Amino acid sequence: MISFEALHAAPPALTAHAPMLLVVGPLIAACAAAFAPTSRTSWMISVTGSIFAAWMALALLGEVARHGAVDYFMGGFAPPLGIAFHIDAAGVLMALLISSAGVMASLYSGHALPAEVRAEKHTLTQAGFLLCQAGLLGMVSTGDAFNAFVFLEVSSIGTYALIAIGEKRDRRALPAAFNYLIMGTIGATFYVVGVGFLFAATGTLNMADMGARLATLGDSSVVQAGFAFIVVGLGIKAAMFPLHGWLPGAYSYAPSLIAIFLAATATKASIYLMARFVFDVFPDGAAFGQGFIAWVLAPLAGTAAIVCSIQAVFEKEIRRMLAFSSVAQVGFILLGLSLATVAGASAGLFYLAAHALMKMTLFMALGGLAISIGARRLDELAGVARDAPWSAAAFAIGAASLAGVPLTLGFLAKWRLVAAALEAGQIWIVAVLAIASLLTLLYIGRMIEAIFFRPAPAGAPRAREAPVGVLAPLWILAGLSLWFGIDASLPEQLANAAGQALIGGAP
Amino acid sequence: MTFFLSHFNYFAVAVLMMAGLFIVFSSGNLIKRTIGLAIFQTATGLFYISLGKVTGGTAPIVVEPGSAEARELASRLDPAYLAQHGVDGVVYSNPLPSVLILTAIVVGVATLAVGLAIAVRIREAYGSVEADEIEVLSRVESTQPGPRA
Amino acid sequence: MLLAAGAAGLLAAMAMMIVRAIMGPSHYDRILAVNSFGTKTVLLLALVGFLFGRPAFLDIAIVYALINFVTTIALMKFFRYRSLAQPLATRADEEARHG
Amino acid sequence: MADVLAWIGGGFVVVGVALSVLGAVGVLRFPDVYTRIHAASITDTGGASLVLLGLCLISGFSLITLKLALIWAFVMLTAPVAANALANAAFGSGHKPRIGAFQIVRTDERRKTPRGTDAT
Amino acid sequence: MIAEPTFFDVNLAIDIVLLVMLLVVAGAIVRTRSLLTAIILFGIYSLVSAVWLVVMDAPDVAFTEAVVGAGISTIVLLGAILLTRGEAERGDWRRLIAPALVCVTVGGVLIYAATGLPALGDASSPVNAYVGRAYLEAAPNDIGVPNTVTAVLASYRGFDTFGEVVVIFAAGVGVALMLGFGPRASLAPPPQVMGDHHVVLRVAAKLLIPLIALYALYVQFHGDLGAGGGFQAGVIMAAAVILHALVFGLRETMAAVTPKVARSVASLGVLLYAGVGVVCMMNGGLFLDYDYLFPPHIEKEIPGWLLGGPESAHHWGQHFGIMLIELGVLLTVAATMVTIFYGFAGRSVDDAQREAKR
Repeated sequence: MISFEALHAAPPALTAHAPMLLVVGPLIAACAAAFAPTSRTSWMISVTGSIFAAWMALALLGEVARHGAVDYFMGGFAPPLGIAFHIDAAGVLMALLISSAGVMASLYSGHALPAEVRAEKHTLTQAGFLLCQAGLLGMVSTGDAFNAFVFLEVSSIGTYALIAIGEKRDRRALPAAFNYLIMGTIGATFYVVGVGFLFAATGTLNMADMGARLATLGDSSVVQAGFAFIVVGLGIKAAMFPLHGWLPGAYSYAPSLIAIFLAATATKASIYLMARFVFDVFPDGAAFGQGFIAWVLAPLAGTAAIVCSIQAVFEKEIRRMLAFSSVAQVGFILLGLSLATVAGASAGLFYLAAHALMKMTLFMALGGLAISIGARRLDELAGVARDAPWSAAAFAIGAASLAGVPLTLGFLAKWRLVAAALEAGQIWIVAVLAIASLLTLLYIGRMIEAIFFRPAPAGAPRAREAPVGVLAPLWILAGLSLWFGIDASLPEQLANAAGQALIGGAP
Repeated sequence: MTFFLSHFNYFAVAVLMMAGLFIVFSSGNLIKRTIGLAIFQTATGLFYISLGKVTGGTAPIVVEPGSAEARELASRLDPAYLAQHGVDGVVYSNPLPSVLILTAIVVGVATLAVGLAIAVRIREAYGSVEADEIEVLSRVESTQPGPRA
Repeated sequence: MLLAAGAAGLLAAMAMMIVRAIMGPSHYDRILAVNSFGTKTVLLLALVGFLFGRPAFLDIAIVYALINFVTTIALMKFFRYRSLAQPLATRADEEARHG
Repeated sequence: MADVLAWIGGGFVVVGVALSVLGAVGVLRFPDVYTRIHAASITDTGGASLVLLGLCLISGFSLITLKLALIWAFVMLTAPVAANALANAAFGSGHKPRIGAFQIVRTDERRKTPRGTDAT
Repeated sequence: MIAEPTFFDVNLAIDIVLLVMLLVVAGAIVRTRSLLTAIILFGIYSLVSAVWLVVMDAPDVAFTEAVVGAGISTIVLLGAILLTRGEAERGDWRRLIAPALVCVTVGGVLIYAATGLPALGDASSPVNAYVGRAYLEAAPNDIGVPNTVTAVLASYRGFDTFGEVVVIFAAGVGVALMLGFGPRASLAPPPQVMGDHHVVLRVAAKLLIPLIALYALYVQFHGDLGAGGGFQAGVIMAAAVILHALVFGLRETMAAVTPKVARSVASLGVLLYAGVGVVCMMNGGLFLDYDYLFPPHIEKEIPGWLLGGPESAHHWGQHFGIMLIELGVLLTVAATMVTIFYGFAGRSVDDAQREAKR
């Protein structure tokens, strides 16, 4: 056991304001990055801002371990009048995840950005990246339903343009970004409409207050509609199965910096927000909520896990493969959450963190390979392991983890899901997991076969090994995958506490 | 009929949202889609503001209590109603929806601007802003070999 | 009472403008309609302020009058210049072109 | 006294609105864009002047009067300018008037440009 | 007027007539294929909804809708169709079935929910009886500005507004990333324009531009007392710049306010807003708690005549805080709107080809 109670990562003066600094820090850095005279300076600002956010998240971890949950009243006004940040164990897990993903991605961007984005756009790209990061951090830490919308939009509006600048490599980034903008905006607006209905029913916007008042109100058409709009709206942002149409394009054609960061965090923040609504805000006993989880959410998640894995198997472009795989893995996470038990929620959140780690590894390794060769399709990557062994090896570790090979983090994550499903007596979930894992093995196998065992086509340009600036964060990630696969006490402890906090047991 | 009149706002909002969504989903033209999106978002604003209206209320800009304006506003209302719902002798509508929708309008115009900017770039890259034509061009591209094949 | 009648009349006039804006037939008709609609909106806003006992909202009417002007210029430039960036021609420009 | 002024003001408002409505009918019924511009711009400025004058009378003299005067100034500045710009743009782009001195086009030519021609 | 809603209640009658107008205009936008018509109708839609907002006692929102919907949105849309194409293609009716089904489903859920909502204007509905009323009761004492909307916007929910400023800033970053670089459109007057010399417009614009800027400042500083505030003022300020560009040409405007300056001012605004929050934090309060804007020993030194006498002493922090953050909003919004306008107006259709050749 690691004792987080003893963790005092920051001086008390900063720790007291950590929930706010977590979000405001990257925002200030974003403005500074937009000012920056050179691309190099803006990169340094970006790394600093991300590290600052991660530092604050660590400081929060200690606070949450000591006090259970941290509340921070913006402007000194207590809810329901003011906006409060509310961070519990689950929130701190998400904040740590997003901010450390931000650190890795920003470290990586130092070498990757010049290869992918025109030089005069670097400062603004870093600014947009930091805005996106701050928005996601705000989304997971705010305790106010409308404030969550504002941060959802902060992150989204930054993201749209960042995806679109992938046009330099592939013009399909533009329609992909536009499509995401349309779907994302509809999702966000649905969320606002849903919040409006809950606001109409309760008269408050604070999520805890809303939950308390809803519990006494009981069922009504207004609450049901609010629930439906919130779940569909956040479902679009989270790429929940039938609403995932925007994701493959957005992940495939974005610059790799953005793809890495989005794949690790963007859908996760929306899933977490949705989980908070489902478990914390909506009354536990409401029949429509239970029925929804059992008859809509879980089956759709299962379908996603299988159908999108099949799509990934038949896909030719490697980043699209990984994107479809992401939708399938969102299904895994939602399956865990849909058990609505502490074990299920902590397994789901554990999987969420594990998936973030392995998808980051995979996208970063691909990005590293793509710096030297502009490969898109699987067959163009044939035999690159010979030219770029380090990147390829890291890719293999990430892939093994995704496939659930024992001694990797992915294996543990799947194992926990299975255990939670068995405990809840949901045998069909185990079956779905088994089938989907087999399919995952298939497409992972195709990738590994192409990269390691197929000879490079004659006359093809030789790939070059990625620079150290890329390899360092990449191998940190791959190393974490391995280490946690052997000794998972750190993520397990975090996920257990998070599951407790989410389902509403003792914090 | 009373019910219809007193809920007309919400029904109108529902229809406006449907109109906006319909434009987004049915139109192939990217610019028109963003217009549809804007209508959809505006309708959300109308919904919130309808929630915050108070019968006999005035805008939530506080009138000096006891001033001529306050007396004039109070004289229009039933004293019992005023006593129950008034603040310092005047009934105000709810300020909170206004605040929220101010934010939402800003978000709307931000989305509109970014969406149109991307649409313009699409026109420059593909020579078209029709979703169908772009899709055809994209499909051709995904079958073409990349630089290494 | 008179003010309410005035508001009703303005609403009727606005409705007619909407009909013209929808029917067209040319875009100039539509611009004319939207421009005149704007003026009527300004008047209605002023009237409504008095009708509801809060004439302080005249500020909004003023802003409308201003924005209406900017938008009309933008529309005109759209037709005549096909660009928002060029300066409006001056007499000197024109003489240079003809001479 | 104030009451009488308010009634007179109300009268001005109603007359102004009536003018606006007449203009709107004109915009709806007149045959081409130039005549419609006439109908709209003249009644807009006239109607607005009357309505704003009426409101001035109702409000009595205060900051509100100043604001009303400002609105009046803006309307008087922008409406004619806009009408001028619009007519200019329409004429410059080859939109032919249907009635008046410019109708020196042969009937067969006129038939070639049917109602609803879009000059853009 | 209070008990039973009837159509003869002036308020309700205007409300319903305006909503019907909105429905008609929205229907026309659905039907039209000409994008220009759609944009003009969208302008009307904004005008109508702004009047409606005044009728529904939301003058601040009406203000914003007026300057944004009828002003900035229309101009940006015009800029966009200049760079694309004016007509949408006619779709096959069979392809309308699926969208129609989606919309009917959504509309069905909305109407189902609407039947459970409290009647329009219900003063004892949860929305109006709980937090909304609490603001009205608490704001005069906590904040001390007459406009409760400003009090809530800038102080109680000041963090939302901070997020809003960041969203606008993000939009500026996004548009600049998309359109702000690469070769500029040719800015010389086109040769084909005949027969117009716009003396009238130039003189009118010269008169109006300073007036508009002045008015923006009035809206800015009047936001505590009446409708208005930083956002509205920012858009009006941007409208002055845009009017200058429209009449005197983008080149002249860009020489005065360069794109780089505009972008810097935009981030300055956000930094100012965040800075106020951080100063409050450093003086011992929470983020954006303006009561801590001045350390106590400085607050004692402020002369009483500065802000309306000693009785409002405990509101000084709030007053100054709101003033400063509204200034931040003004800077960011005005600069971003100008950036967006530059992005769209400063491009031409040929850019794509030239840029592709680079």
